[in-house]
Amino acid sequence: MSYTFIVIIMGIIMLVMAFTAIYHKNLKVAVIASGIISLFASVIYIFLAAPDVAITEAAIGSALTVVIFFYVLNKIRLTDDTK
Amino acid sequence: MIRNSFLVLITAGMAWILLDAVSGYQSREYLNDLSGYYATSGPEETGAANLVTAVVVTYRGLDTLGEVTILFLTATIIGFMLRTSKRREGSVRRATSEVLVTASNVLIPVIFLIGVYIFLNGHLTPGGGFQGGAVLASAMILWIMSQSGTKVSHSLLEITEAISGFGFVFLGLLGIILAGGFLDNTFLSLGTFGKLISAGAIPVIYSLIGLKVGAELSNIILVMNETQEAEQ
Amino acid sequence: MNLPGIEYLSLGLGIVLFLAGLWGIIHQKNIIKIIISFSVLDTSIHLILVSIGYMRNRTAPIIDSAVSKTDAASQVVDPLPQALVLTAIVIGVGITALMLTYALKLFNEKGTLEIDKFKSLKW
Amino acid sequence: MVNPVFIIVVLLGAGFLLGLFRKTGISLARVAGLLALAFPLYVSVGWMLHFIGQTAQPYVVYTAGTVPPFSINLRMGPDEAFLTAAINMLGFFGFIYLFRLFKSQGVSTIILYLVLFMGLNVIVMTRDIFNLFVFLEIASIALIGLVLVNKGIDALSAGFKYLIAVSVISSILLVGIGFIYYYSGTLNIDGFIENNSLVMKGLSTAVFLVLVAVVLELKAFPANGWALDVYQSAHPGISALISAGTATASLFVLYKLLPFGGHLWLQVAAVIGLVTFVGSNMLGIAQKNANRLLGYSSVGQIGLLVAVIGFSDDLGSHLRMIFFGLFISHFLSKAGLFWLSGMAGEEEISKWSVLRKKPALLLIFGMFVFSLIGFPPFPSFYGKWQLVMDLSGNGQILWIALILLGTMFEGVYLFRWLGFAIKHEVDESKAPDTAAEKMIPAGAFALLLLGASWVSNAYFPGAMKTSFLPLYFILFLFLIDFLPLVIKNTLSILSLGYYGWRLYPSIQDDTLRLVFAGIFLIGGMLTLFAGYSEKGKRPGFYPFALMMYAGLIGLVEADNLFGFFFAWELMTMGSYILIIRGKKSLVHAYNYMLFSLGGALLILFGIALTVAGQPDISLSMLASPAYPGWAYALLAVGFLTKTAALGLHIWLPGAHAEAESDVSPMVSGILLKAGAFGLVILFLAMGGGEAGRHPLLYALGWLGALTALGGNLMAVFQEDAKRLLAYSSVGNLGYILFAFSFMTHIGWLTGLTYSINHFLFKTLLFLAIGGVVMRVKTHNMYEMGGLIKRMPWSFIAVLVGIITLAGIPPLSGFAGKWLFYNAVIAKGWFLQGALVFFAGTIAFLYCFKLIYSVFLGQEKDRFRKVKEAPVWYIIPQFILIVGIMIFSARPEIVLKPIGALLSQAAFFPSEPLAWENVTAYTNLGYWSGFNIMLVIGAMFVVLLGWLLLMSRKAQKVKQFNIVYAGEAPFTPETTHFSHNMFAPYNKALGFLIHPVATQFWLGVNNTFHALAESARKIYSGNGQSYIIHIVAYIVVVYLILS
Amino acid sequence: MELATKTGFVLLGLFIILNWGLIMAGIIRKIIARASMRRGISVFQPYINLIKNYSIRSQLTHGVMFYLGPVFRLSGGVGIFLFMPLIHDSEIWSNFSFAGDLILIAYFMFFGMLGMALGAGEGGHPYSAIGISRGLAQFTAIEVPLTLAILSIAFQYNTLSISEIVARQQGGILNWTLFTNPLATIAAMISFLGAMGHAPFNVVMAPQENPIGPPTEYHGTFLGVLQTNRAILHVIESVLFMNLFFGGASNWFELIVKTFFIYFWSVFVGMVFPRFRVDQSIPWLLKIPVLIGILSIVFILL
Repeated sequence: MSYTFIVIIMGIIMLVMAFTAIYHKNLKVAVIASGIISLFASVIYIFLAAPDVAITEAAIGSALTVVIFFYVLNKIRLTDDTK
Repeated sequence: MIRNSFLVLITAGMAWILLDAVSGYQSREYLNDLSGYYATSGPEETGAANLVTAVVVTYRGLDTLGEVTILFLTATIIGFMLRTSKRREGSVRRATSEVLVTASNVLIPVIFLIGVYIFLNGHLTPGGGFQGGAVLASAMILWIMSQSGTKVSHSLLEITEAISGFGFVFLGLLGIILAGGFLDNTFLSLGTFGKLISAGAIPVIYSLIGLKVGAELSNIILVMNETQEAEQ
Repeated sequence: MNLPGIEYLSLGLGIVLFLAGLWGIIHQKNIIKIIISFSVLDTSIHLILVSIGYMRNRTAPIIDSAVSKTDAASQVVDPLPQALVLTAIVIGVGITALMLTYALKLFNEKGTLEIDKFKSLKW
Repeated sequence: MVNPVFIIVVLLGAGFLLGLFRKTGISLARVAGLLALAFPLYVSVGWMLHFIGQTAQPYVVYTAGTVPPFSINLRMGPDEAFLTAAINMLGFFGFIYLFRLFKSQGVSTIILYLVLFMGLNVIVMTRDIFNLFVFLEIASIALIGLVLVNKGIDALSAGFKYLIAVSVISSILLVGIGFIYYYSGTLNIDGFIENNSLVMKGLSTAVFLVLVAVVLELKAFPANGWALDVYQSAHPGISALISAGTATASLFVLYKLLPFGGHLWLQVAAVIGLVTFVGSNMLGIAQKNANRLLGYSSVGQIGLLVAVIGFSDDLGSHLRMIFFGLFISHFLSKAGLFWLSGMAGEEEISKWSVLRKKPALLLIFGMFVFSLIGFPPFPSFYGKWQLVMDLSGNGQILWIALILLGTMFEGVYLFRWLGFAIKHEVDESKAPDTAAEKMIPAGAFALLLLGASWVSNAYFPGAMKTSFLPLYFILFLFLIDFLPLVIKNTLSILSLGYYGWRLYPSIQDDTLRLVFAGIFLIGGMLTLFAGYSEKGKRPGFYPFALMMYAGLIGLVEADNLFGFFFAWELMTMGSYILIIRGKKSLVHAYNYMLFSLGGALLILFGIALTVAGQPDISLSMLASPAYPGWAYALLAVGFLTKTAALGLHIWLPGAHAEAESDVSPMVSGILLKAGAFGLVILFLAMGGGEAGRHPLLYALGWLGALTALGGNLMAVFQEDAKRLLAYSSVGNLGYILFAFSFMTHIGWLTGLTYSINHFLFKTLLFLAIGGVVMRVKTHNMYEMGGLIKRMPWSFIAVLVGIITLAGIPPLSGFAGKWLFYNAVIAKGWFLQGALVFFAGTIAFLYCFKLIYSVFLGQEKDRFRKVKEAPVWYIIPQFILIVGIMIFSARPEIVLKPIGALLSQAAFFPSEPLAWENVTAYTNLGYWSGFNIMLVIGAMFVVLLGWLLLMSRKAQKVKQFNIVYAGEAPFTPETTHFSHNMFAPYNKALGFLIHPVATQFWLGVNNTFHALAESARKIYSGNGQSYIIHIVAYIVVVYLILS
Repeated sequence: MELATKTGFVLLGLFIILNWGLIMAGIIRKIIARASMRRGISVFQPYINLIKNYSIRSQLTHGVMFYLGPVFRLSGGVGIFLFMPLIHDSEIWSNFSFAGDLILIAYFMFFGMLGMALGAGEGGHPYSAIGISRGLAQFTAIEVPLTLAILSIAFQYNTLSISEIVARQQGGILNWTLFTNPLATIAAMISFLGAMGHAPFNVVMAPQENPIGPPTEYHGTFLGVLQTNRAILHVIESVLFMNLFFGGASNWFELIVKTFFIYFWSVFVGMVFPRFRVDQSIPWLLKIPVLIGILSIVFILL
């Protein structure tokens, strides 16, 4: 299966992103990492024959959530607590 | 240290539970009775080509109603939490760039139309109310970004929210009165399979869902944008 | 090399992400981090659900030119988990937004996002 | 019958439409909201009534025009109708409660409220697990929103903790649902239960995830810190919704889903539920914050209900009945208590005394508390009874023990709280909030509670019925509480008389019962007589006095164990309130209640071990219990808490001494006989003389002897007159216990004679001393002295009383002593007998101290103007004196029929007491009360006459004239020798009364407090720890299961 | 028997007992005096005291109970007499013992004590109360060995009737309880010491030895009544012990001799031992005599 390699690679990236999301000290980077997980997940959904889910995950799970995170992060203009 | 090892331990425990849960997993060969029914009778019964839509809007319409309600609730609560605090008194932080304003003036109607297209075609193609609603919300984001500093009226959003939500419930009710039950889409003609105007009330309901989702998400973003919370 | 199907991979990925998200929730002290971890957890559940609805060599559950209405049952993947995930995604975003708003308010009250600082109620 | 789907339509439609009125129209929105909530109430109550009338069939709502499992379906069956009716009732009244709040909080909160109840309704009705998940989320989120109506960091952080906890739990739930779908191919609950078994590991794990998530939603201990924080910080009106509303829905979810897990999961639920019940209630002991305490209590009660569901296999057809009883009590009471919390406006439970300013609130509070713990006539009493009986029938003894333990813990904090409300000092500047919109819901739920009680009594299985007639009268007394005292008192006395007249024909052949009924009824009327001297209306006295008497008479009247226990609890409840009325009674009434509750629970346990699930619950079952040894021991100890046997006596002195003047005789002279009657019933059932060799009885005999010694010895060293009498009661009940333990004919006659005597003289003494205390306003005997001149009538009464008490011939006390000797020698219990005899001589010491310190010795200046005790106190005293005289002269009137009954009914046929005219013979000796009376009377008169003749010119002089040789100083320094009168005695024997029992119970108390105090540290307040608890809980449960 | 006849004999018996009591008191005081190398009072001094007291004209009273106290006291003494069978197998000297048995007498002793306590109590002088409290306290301990002894012999003879107990001891000195149940007798006789109020158990009287104790409060006729009672009581209590432990009496002479020795026993011990304080006497009484009493029961049970 040609998809398999892609999925493996994406999976590895997603795991790295998950690590980043959880451990990166900069909250914005962490948010973006989690957004990337969502985005890659939506790609996998397409492979899994779920276009509806893919679109939704991309639009809502990935984009919109990240936007909301950023709105909030912007309000919390804090430097020392982001450690 | 003790704490961390304990956490590792319980995470490992969860891993073990999940592995047990998937222990019987093997790649599926056949649809089960339930999904088989959706695949064979779904198009006939609902008139929707997109089976996911058929399931989401009719068979599991009550879930969708609940889901819309959750969004409505979160929007309400967020509004309730943030609006009660200080609002930004029209203070302009920085001038919005001309490019953004111009671009947004062009883009917003286009994005809006795309969103409408997505949910109107929900019964035929991938996408539908949620996706369309999200797109509508992105138009909203763009608009907010370009209109930085001006106050945005909530009334339109609120009316959209209320009317579309009530419309959803009302259509469900029509299902009881005119067809086989709550959220039955067949009280409108199923039309020709695969056409835009078909699948009974599904496009209507999905549109309402789209409007509702769009309005809720927009509302959340709007409120978040406006609040002066934590900006001392 | 006999590679496993992507459904196995995505399922395994989902489980690992689930654990990662859970680990973040119980390990990270920062509320925003907890929320991020929760959204990872959420995504992982969606991945798991979609994976268990998948069948090899089948198409998306949409009747179009490629799939005939009559033998859709042998050509499409299971639509139901997808429908469930759709619902779950929207619920997830709602909850995430709600959590973030809470985080905002909590920060406003105390000027911190460390979760151990919010212990006024106990015992 | 309206299609239940309209509940969704109306609530959700209204919720959405109200979004249009966010800025304006709050008034309109409030009315619309209330109307919208009235609709589902109407729908579900309508269904419920139809189901009750059996005019409806369970109804299934199909959505999407398709049948399940393809679409989601809702079900409206009897269970659903009842639960949604309850939920919607809460919704309606809860809305009223929050009416004012909504005005300040805006339309959004109304929307959240409506959606919350829509969600709860669907949770109950839906038959689809994913749908369940969605609506559980709706309900949780709506609640999290509502929590925010309380501003500030507390509510905010609690809401956040709740939010993340619920999110994690629902994530687990969702994963579980996903795998259930994968393995079973269905999301429909009924479909799953029909077609699936858990042989496959994956499926069983999926089911585990779902069920454990539901259990966690139900706030399983100890992974429930998140919920406690919300209970504490949310507006009480909202907490009420969580405790009564969401919990109800979640419980039903568990009920629906539990069959997924098969038999194994039933056991799991039972264990989890009971652990929660016991654990949560134990931690509640250390809690002082009212709302958080209610949270602990809620969690505990829900745990119990979870356990009940888990027991469904054992309970069989009784499941619904038991669940109804326990559930409805929790539901109504907990909601009501949270509402009251909002009205009291106090967080500290000790400040709830503010409720006293509005007696109606206090009454409602009391009702809720009693109903939570399971006192009659509230439904939980029926539920708990049946639960315990059925469990015992299935041999689940350990579970019963846990249930009772949890109930005990619950009683510990709830009664402390109730006590504070009734008795703690009150902050004058505060007043409870009695706005109509808050009174209506609380009042309505209190009324519903009464209604549910009636329903329980009317619809529960045949044997579990008791006459509600006395309860109606008590209710009537509550209603006429505003009337003057004279009317209420007269009515009460008449009612006792009437009841006696009504009861007499049914027990006239049963002399044993007749004796006790006589003590209870005649004693009741006499002691009530004293009430005429009270000033004011004495609010709240009569209903509880009559409740106590109703309970006492109920004991006599009961022909089955249920009726007996019902009456027992009723009596406990009434007497508790009577005792706590005393000025300094807070602690003492609390102790009394704890011991009574503990005793009652042991009795219940004993009954359960006796009946063990058999349908026959008549008293004769005691003769052949399912687990004889344990049943007897538990019952005996239970009754002994009431008779205050040594070790269990520490509640008595304070409770009796600090009670009001006319309450002391009620609780001491009369109430204690309830325990004695219980022992009589128990011992009789143990099988007459044959049981005399039972080791339990041997132990009880020793206990009785030690109690007699300990009680009397402690009485000697009291300075407080009423405390002295109270300790004397401990001692006397020791005699009674000792005598009954003989299990011989004469032993029983002794016991009954002691019982009658103790009733006569202790009522007399307490009335007399009560009258004195009323006048001199102190209990301390050394502050009195010389009162014989001021209160001659009281003096005579006390004199007669102590002569009877001491057993000096010719008064009836001697009858007891004589019988006692005969019994001891016949039985051969010499050592114990000598001990009891020693106790008897010790009684002289306190008798003398009592009469001397109060009435004799030097007269105090400050009491030169006191008057005789009120005539309403004197009259009953002299009636009692007449009673003593009659019983002294003609004891055979009573003893002969009792003896006949004891022989005739084959209890103790051997060694009877023979009567020859007025002389009693045993094979040891003889005694003729009448002749003794005659001889002594004649002699006394002659000697008195002689002395009168000889000293006819005696001149009356003031006391000090002799002491100071006729030159008494104008205000002499009085030297009343009374304080620490028996100091040498104390030096010699004081070591015997080292307060071991007090220290022991104090130790028990401290241990549990310390345990609770340290165990509740797990609720660190850290939201993350709560999540860790949840995850750890899941893992641990899984570990245990696999 | 006719009630009148009965009453007549009872009064006659009372008269004899009273006189014997007075004389015995005189004799014993004489013996004590001689033993301590004094000349002592006249043997008839008690008579003189009695007559003197009854003839004193000035009478003071404090109140009803003060008045009734001596009446109770005397009733107690006379009452015990009334219920006590005096002579074995003699119906006419059995008084009113048909009304009650040993237990009645054991309990009737309290009647007089109570009266005294109350009467003295009303006098208002603290010393009275101190004396009474001591007396009662000590009395509780004194009663325990006696009770054990009574239980022991009641079980031994299987009866509580005094006449019956006496009847069982007939037929030779070895049938006396003294020999059939010596432990019970020892226990009871120690109790008797206390009951008689002589040393070492006479700290009760200590307050009275001061010039303002109860004897001062009670004077004149009242004191006369009390002295009358003391005379009766000492004899009749000795009679009780005689009946229980020393084979009873089959004629008046035997009664007089036996009671004299029984009473003398108490005086004799009192002369030898010093006085106990109450807090010393109680533990003492509760140890050795109680142990003896218990042993007597064990002995009988075996």
